[in-house]
Amino acid sequence: MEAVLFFVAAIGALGGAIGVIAMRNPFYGVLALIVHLFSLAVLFLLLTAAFVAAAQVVVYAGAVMVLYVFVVAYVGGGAESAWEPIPGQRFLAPLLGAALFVELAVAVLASSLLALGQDGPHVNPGFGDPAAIGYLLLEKFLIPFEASSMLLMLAAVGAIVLASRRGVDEGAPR
Amino acid sequence: MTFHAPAMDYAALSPLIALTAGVCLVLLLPLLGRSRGSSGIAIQTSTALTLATLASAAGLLIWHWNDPTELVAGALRLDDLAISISLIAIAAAAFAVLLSVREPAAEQAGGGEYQALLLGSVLGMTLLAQAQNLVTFFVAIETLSIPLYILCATDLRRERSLESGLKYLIVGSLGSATLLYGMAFLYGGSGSTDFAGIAAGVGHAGLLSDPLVLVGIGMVAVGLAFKTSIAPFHQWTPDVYEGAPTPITSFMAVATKAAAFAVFVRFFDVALAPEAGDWQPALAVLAAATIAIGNVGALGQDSLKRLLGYSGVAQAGYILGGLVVASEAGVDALVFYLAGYLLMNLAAFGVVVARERETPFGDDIRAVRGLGRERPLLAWPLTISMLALAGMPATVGFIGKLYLIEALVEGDYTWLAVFIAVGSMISLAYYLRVVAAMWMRPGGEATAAPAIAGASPEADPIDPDAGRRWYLVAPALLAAAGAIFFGIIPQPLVEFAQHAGASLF
Amino acid sequence: MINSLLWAPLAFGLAGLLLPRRFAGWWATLGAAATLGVAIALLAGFDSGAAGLQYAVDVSWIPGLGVDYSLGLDGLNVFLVVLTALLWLGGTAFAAFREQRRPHLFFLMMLLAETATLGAFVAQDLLLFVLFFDLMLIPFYFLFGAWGSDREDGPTAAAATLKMLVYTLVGSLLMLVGAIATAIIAAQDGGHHLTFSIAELAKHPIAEGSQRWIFWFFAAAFLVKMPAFLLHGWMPDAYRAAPLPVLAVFSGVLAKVGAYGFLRVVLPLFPAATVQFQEVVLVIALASILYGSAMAFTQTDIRLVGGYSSVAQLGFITAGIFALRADGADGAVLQMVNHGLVVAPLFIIVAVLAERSGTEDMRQMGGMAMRAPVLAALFLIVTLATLAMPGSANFVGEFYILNGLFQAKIVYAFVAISGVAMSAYYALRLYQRTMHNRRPDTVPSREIGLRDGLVLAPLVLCIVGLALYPQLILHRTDPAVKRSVAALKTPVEGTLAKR
Amino acid sequence: MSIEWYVVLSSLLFATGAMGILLRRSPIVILLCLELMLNAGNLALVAFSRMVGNQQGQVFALVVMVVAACEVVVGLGLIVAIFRRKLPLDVDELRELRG
Amino acid sequence: MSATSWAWLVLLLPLLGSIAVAVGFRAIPARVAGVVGTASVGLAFLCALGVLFNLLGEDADARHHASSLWTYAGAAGLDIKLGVYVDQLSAFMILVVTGVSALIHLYSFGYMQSDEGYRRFFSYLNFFVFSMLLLVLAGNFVLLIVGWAFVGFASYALISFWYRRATATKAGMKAFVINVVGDIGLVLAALLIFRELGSFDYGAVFAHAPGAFARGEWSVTAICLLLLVGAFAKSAQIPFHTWLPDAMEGPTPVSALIHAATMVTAGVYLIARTHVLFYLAPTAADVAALIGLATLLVAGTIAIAQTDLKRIVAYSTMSQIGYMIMGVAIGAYAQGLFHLMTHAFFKALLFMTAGSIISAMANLQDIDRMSGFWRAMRFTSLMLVVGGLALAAFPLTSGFFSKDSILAYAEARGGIYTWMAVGGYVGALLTAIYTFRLVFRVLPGRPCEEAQHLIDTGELYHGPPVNPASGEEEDTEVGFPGAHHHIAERSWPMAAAMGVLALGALFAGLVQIPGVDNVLFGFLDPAFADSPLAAIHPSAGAEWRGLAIGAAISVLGIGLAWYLWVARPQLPRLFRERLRPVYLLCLNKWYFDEAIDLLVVRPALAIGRFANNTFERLVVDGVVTGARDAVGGAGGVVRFVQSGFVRSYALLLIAGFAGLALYFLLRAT
Repeated sequence: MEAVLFFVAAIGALGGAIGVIAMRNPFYGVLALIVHLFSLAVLFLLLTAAFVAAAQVVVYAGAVMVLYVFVVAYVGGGAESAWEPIPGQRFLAPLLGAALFVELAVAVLASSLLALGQDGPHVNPGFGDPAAIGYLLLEKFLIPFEASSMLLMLAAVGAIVLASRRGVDEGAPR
Repeated sequence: MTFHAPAMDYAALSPLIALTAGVCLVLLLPLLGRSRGSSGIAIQTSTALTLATLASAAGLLIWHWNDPTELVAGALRLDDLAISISLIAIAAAAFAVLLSVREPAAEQAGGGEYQALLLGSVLGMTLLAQAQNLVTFFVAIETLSIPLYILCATDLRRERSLESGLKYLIVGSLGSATLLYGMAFLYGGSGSTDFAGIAAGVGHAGLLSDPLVLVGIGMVAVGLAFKTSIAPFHQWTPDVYEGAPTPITSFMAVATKAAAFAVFVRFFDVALAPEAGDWQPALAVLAAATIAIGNVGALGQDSLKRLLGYSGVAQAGYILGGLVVASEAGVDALVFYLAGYLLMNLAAFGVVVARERETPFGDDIRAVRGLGRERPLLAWPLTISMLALAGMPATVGFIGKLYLIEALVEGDYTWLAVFIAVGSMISLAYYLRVVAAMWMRPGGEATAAPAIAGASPEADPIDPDAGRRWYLVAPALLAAAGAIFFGIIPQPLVEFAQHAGASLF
Repeated sequence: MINSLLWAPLAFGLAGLLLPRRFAGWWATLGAAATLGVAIALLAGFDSGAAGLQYAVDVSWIPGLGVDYSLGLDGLNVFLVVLTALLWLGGTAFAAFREQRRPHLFFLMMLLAETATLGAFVAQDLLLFVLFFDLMLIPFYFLFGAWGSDREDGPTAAAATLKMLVYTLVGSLLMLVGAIATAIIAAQDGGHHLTFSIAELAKHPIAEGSQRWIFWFFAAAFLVKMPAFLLHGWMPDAYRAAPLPVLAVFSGVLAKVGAYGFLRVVLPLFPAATVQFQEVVLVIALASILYGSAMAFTQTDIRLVGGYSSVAQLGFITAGIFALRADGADGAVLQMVNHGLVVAPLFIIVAVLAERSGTEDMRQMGGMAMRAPVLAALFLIVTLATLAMPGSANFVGEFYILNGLFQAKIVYAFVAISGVAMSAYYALRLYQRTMHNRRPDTVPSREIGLRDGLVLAPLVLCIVGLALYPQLILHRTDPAVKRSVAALKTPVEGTLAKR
Repeated sequence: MSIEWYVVLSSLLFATGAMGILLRRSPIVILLCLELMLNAGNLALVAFSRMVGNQQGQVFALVVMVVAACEVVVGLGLIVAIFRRKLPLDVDELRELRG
Repeated sequence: MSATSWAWLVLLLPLLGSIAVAVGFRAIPARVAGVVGTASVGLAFLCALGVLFNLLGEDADARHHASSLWTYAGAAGLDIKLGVYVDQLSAFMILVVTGVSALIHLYSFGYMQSDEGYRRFFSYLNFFVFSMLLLVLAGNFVLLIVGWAFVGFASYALISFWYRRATATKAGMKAFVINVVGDIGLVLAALLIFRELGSFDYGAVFAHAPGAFARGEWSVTAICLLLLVGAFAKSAQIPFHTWLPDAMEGPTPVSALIHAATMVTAGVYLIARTHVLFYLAPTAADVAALIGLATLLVAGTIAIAQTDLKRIVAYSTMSQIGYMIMGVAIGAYAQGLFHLMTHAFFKALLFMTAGSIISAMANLQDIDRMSGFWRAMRFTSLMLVVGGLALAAFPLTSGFFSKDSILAYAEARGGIYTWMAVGGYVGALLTAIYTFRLVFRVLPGRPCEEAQHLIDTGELYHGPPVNPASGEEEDTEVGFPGAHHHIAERSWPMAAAMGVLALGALFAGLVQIPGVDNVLFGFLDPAFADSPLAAIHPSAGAEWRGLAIGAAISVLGIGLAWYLWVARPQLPRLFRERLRPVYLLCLNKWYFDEAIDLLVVRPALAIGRFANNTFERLVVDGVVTGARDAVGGAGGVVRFVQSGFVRSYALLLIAGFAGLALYFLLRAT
């Protein structure tokens, strides 16, 4: 049962990913990513990370993707041309991608960590539920938690700075 | 489960708190100001406020000089290394804020946002310098990067600015993704996110040089090497340095390197010390490659910022040497060199900003032609900084190299020391080209063809006496004076560095 | 005392910035004169018998790095110091008599250069030595580059100077590494704390394996500075670009720093390597002698005659040092002083001639002795000293060098001496082509001006004085030289006399 | 299912994302690819946290989400700015800075 | 006052004179300069007499003293003092030098009167005398070398005295460089001596040498050969002789002083001084003797073919020096020095007369243009005849006794030396021929244009001043002594000097008539007592036999000359055509200049040019440019890779990442 779910989700995630890099039109790319995210959420659940899965769905598929959609709609995501200006890029990119995957996979599979081979230890039911995570966030990881909130604010400010009309008002007409 | 609130040592946290508060204030005050519709005042107030924040943060840091403390359940560690690095970052920020006065980018970004983002980046750096676990590490490094992505692009009217912002964002995020993935591996290998835990985990006999861990290390190295612009992960550096608003470039060049190297040292010389035998040769080779690439790349560059960018790459290579040897002397040398680098760089950038605003040449080398006769007060800082960067004696640059070479020879990396020597030999060719332009060329013909590197069509209005503005000249002079002073009386700086080193070993 | 000697020039130079431009030159001259005064005072108080350091100063400078600020005089450097002060006075005065662009900066650099050079001579801490050794380049970079002359047929002054700087730094940066390596290896072997004191390091030379490569790091620096054969590529361009008053001191003193370095640093610190590579260096030295001479007598640019003759002379000095015997080294030290005393006036004379004829090409000169007997006489004396006329101190120097070489490696002596014949030819040729033969109408024959005469005459007087009593130097040099040669396990003095 | 599967999958995703960055020229898509890579990291983190049986990895993953969100926000802002500046939305067209 | 202090005075006076004239060159009037110069040397001669009498006051074998002022250069085992060494040899030398020099100064006083550089001339002249005295008085080899080089320089200065003549400066350079080669020989010899004996001092060296060396040992032979290089260079012996003829560019008094009387005899002095060593190195000695012989023959043949008045005399000098060298080399020390003295007298005289004639010829030196001076200038002609007779060893003249004493010794020593004597007699014949060729060409016959002009108007002929060597026009400022020329008849100082010398030339031989008196040898011999060769003495009978042969040869030679150039003037032309190759060989001085040019000068210049044009550019600069271009190229690559495509940056980043990962995977166990 679990295996089936895993494979379905894995194929979903992978398919989504492939879709992202294969789709000409950014809009479809966004949709593909959403598929990918949902299947990841499933994988998280399989890994007993309920809260993470939930956050994944809410934050990403909810907020972030909407943002994407808006922007794509705003800038009119025209399909990019198939022409490749950088010599050798088309040839090297897949090669490197493959190499990367092989190396990482080897690193994992060749590792002497026995735990990698098992399903992981038995964990008590509370594992990964909001309460547990919450405790961690407020005790051990208080600083990162606060910092990331700070980071969010800065990012928001930055987005305003960049996207606000102010820039172009003074901008030289082209 | 019951909630155990972690022990909060507010005294030790105060620098971070000060900075955070500073960010908020700088953001808020001008809003009030702007509502009254006087953005000029707004900018001044925010500048003043930013400087005040930095000053207070610096003060609070110095207050904790020489008493290392663990903070918030071991998430942070406020020791002399952290303090010294944070101080360097803060100093760089202060200079950048001064240089940003009247900077078109700052004006477009509007009242407080520009300074706020700068402060945010500084906050990230101070955090990074103290980080003790992977999560803090990651968040901090993002907190310092993301504001910089934005700041690079803030000169919205100049295409180059936007381009640099986007490039930095893309490559940078790629870097952080790699970093993250590496962290994941290390976490998997050691089962902990704390540096201490990782040290214990990888030190554990079964895991010594386990592929999982090693590749993890490799990826973390890539991430950090990217931030410190080590070849071959350096390519963003020249472009971003050239495209970004010059004050930001000056800030990035020093502060980012400093912070990134701080955590680099912490992570590799402490947490990954058990694996040293594996990563040392790799990093040594990277350092050598960086020195070579940075120095030859800088040859024949006409844009001063770009030239400084490449030279920054080379300098990063030198500094990395201090890390490679994984010894206390190495860390001392590294911190010393960073401090010196701060002075040398700022002296140069102050002049570049001034000339950028006073001549139509932007940051092209022609902008400094005949500077020696026209503006001695600008020529001297730039000259000194060039000579110092080249490692000429009686400047802090010489002592810095001396320190590094000592550390390297002690750590049996003499060949790398020789490499540094050869590198600085090549570097003369371009540093002295600038000096020659200032002293051995007739004055820059002020009405020359506009199409020049650095001065894009949408060039900013020229301010004919920018070369006399105290907030540009004073910092440059100050830095240059420092570069000379610590070249002749280096002992204080040496002790400063040795404190930092001692806090690790 | 020695501190004032070292820092007086710089102090004067900085103070000079405050004066109005037209006084800058005179003030600088005053500064140089004061320095010379101190130097002579030091010489007067110098205990000629003692081998050890005198007027020693030793305070910790960068304890964190084991670097000390330690200075001192002994037989090796005392006369070089005096020479430096003397020539700088001459050069500065000669420059002060002429209109200089941006005089403040010019004279500041001039005096900074003097301080740096003196520093290199008096430094007794290896790292301090390296520091001053490199520092010397900066002022000369500016002096050559900013006040030099661009050649239409050659590179610009800036380019030529850059070439010189990179070239010389090739050596000296490696030397920095070498110096540090020496100290650290010594500290690690000896197990004591890190020190760069030359005297300390000389006590226990480092392992032979390390000596070998470090030796070459130092040798590279010194040979480039001289410059020696194959490493002299920077010399022609730089010499043609340089302003002549500066060139006078540059060629008069800086080249010696290299040779001095061998005596002060290499022989005591790397004895094993020195003995091992003796012949290699000797070959380089001989090549310099022959090549420099051959070049000198084909040049038509009078500066380059001086330049290449220096190459040959420095070859002699090197050969003398690497005879690895006291007599050879004595001769080398004496010859350093002599050559300085000769080449500086030579370049001043070149300047005088160039001012008259408006060219530096000897093919367009001639007959200038006609109305200028004093100039001719001074020039003649300098020329004779240049070709090491027996009876001049230069001859004594060469004689000692040759003797050392003769006793140590007889074959090299025979090769080296052939340089003497060539020197006779090129020196005399220079004199004849400029002063004798028919005078082109373009070249006026004017007597040397009083002020230039005042610069030139004392130098020539020194030449004559030394010619009468070279013992003045030899006597004071000998003990120190013996000490620095003693480290080598080679027969030091006396002869191989059978009975 | 053993953890290896998850990790290997994540590395496959990581490689895919990287490949995407190398191949695509629209900044938006490149942002998407960055998301892919970060998520791959997340998957690895969560998988390992399951393996070692502590939740630090999960918290880390959460933080990473926030960070990713920030990058997206900034990136999109940048894209809008570029669009406003009437510059082509193609990273290959933006190459004034080079050499 | 002791001998040495007199010697110091001898040394000091000319130096002071030189310096005084040089320093006060503007202040003092020309005349005074001349007086000072002449007087200083005259006084020096008196002091030399002081030395002589001091020595005579002591018993024969104690007549050598050393004295030194201060340590000149003493360190690291070398000990070089500023010292003099006085013995019979040096006493004899300083007497000859100062005496002849004084007369020549006197001559110049008149001769150079109207020359622009009158003061300079006397300052140089005095300096030369000083150097020569230093050479002969030096107490150790280093000081000897100093004097040796000073002499060389002085001769350079005097040869190129008229420095605006390209020919003069060229000749000066030639002389100087060849002399430097000689110096080098001496330096090496000195170093070798020091290496073997550990000292430079005459006393020590000559004392130790016999014990230190086995006779004929290679080291001592090497020393002597090196000494010979020096000696030959100074004394214009083959192959170092080519500078002497060119040296005639100098003013005639210079030729008289340097190239006849004093400097060229330095080599003879050197060999005599180091006779101890030469005795120990028979091979070297024989080499010297043979080269001396060769020189005297070759020079003789050349002299017959030349037409330049001064050059003929110059070549005769060479050949006479050949006699002396041969003499001192084979052991006839006193005899060689005897000839040195007499030669000084008559050769100086000959040059002076030549000067006088050349004045009359308005600076022309070609004897083909000369004739009939007997009627124009009696006194000069008389002097010429006297000098000629002495040179041709006409019976009872000084040359007669001195030359034959050498040959007699050679004969007495036997073996190959007998053949040397034969060669010497052949040389004597040549000498007689070319000498009287000169006399018969110049004096008798119908006066030439210039001579006639002198007879008719009583005025000297003044043609346009030309350079006799190149024939190019010159302004009067330069070249032949000034606007007005002077001949012995019109200038008492010249006449006086010549008169005194003539007396010497005629009667100096009488001090040493075999079997009659033994003044000179009696004085000199003790100085050479330490060489067994000095013991050899030809019997009086043998000497008289020699004298007889000599007389016959001399008369024969003169007769031949008369027959060829007076009785049958067309014969020489006939010979020229018949024996063209021989004639050309002699005319072109046996092609020595060409040979040296080919073997030494050209190669050196070629090497220099190669170094300058090729090596410097390709190798020396090549290294630099190569390195620079390499670095620059690397920079180009880096800049090219920095293509501006963010995706290629990403590519490189990931590639680096992959590489690093690979490295770590390989490290992993």
